[in-house]
Amino acid sequence: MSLRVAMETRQDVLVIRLQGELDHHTAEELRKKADDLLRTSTIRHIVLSLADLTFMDSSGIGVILGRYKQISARSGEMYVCSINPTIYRIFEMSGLFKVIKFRENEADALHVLGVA
Amino acid sequence: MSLRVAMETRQDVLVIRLQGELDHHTAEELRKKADDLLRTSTIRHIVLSLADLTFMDSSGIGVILGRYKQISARSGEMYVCSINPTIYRIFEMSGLFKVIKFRENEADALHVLGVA
Amino acid sequence: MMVQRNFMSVSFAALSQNEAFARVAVAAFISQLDITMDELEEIKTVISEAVTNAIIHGYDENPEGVVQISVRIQEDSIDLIVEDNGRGIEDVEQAMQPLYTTKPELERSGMGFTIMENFMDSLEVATVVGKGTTVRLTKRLAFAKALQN
Amino acid sequence: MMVQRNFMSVSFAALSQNEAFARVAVAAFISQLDITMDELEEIKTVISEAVTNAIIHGYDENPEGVVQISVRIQEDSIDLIVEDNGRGIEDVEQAMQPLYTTKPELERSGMGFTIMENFMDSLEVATVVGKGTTVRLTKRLAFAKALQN
Ligand SMILES: Nc1ncnc2c1ncn2[C@@H]1O[C@H](COP(=O)(O)OP(=O)(O)O)[C@@H](O)[C@H]1O
Ligand SMILES: Nc1ncnc2c1ncn2[C@@H]1O[C@H](COP(=O)(O)OP(=O)(O)O)[C@@H](O)[C@H]1O
Repeated sequence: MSLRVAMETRQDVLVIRLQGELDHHTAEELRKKADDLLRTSTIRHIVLSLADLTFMDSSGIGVILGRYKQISARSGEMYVCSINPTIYRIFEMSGLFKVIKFRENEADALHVLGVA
Repeated sequence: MSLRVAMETRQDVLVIRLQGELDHHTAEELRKKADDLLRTSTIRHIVLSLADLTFMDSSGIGVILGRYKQISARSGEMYVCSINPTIYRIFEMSGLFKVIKFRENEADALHVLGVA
Repeated sequence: MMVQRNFMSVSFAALSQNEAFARVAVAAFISQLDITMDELEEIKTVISEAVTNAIIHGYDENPEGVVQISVRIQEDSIDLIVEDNGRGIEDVEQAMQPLYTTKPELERSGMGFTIMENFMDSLEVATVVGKGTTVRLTKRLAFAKALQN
Repeated sequence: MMVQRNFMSVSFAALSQNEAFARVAVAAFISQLDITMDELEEIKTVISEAVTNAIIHGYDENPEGVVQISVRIQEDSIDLIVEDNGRGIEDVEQAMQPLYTTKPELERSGMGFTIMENFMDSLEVATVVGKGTTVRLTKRLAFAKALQN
């Protein structure tokens, strides 16, 4: 019933792996952890790896879009991968796939960004 | 959140394996299954195997004592084994161990009854 | 399939940690139905949306506020009601627009109502400014839809 | 440890399938605390006892009856209240005796109140014949007990 946020940097790519449930309550932790790192580093791209994310609502959309705006200002890109079907529909409904690129899995996304 | 009742007969011994939660709601199923078998068979002893019973309240005490009375009228014995700590305390509080014999595991109980 | 009519209602403090509790309570209650995993996930999502709105928008995260959820199981559907006694909504039509939010500074996405509409079969909002908001949601269940076809 | 005061209250139809729901709802709510597995199991058990009593004894299993549970998280303890508007108890002292039951024909064991007393730190029963019964239970939590020692 809570969220675990694991982060790994590979050159200018930040991989964020989420496990558990992303809602209004847990979004704060993700926001803080990601922003702390983005502030002090030269990260340009983000890969969101959601294989173990079991729940997400529109608070998740908000926090993801917020991070997207930051890296987009650095002309970086955001990739998202391994999404469960209900969460996929929420991404679709929100038009997130217009700005965030979907890849089947993390390896694919890292490969495209040249840090596989 | 429900109960699975598996029964196996070995000569005059009925082994009842419970999985899940035994409360007022699920006790009915155990009562019915056990009584259907006791009515038509020459069962004398019962071994209650509770390794996979995750919850039991005093409704469980009631249904167990009811079956005990039936086999006790046939001068049979009841054994119970593999009880989790909270359920063990409920057995103790209710004085069940005065009439029902505790064994660490099913193999022990079956051994004592000569049907291992 | 025979479905026994059943209901429950739960109230709790407007604290964000209760959002997860609300989802678990509703999911535990409706799991007595012959419901698909997708339906369960959709219902958990809409409960989360409506409860979060009550906490953030209705009560401005004041933990003195109380959120109430009612769940009624009918023969072929589930009725959900999420209520708060908070600030209410001035313009409901505007509030329901995708991407519309009055709290962009909190990184709200404005997608809550859109998700509720998409995941449920009906959505009704009754609200009085200064009094509170009641969101009614209904979902017809797949097994019931199948029986009718 | 800082514990945020929090409360929830849940009502539901007096149907036996709601006994498991009641346990899950209470467990989900209190799991936000730093509580041991044993404490959680004990609380689930006493909720099950009190709710079952409301359904069987309070309402004679009439599903029109409504059972209400309130849970309040205090700094060092959990307060539980289980209420029904059923038949009430004529002689509470007698009812609390181990092995005493008015429904032996249903294979009740008469151990409900004894288990509640043993698993909790306090138990109070308020009842009016023809009006209903309120059971108040308190549990001081191990982490709080440890702090005091
Ligand atoms: N329970 C409520 N009380 C007051 N205002 C609400 C409530 N629910 C929704 N609103 C209003 O409707 C708007 C849109 O809600 P929603 O679509 O869920 O998006 P978001 O929560 O991301 O803002 C909110 O920004 C708020 O102004
Ligand atoms: N909510 C209630 N309403 C009416 N009577 C009750 C209630 N709870 C308990 N009682 C009475 O107290 C007796 C003892 O209860 P308990 O110790 O839980 O044992 P049991 O449920 O096995 O009978 C019951 O048999 C019943 O007569």
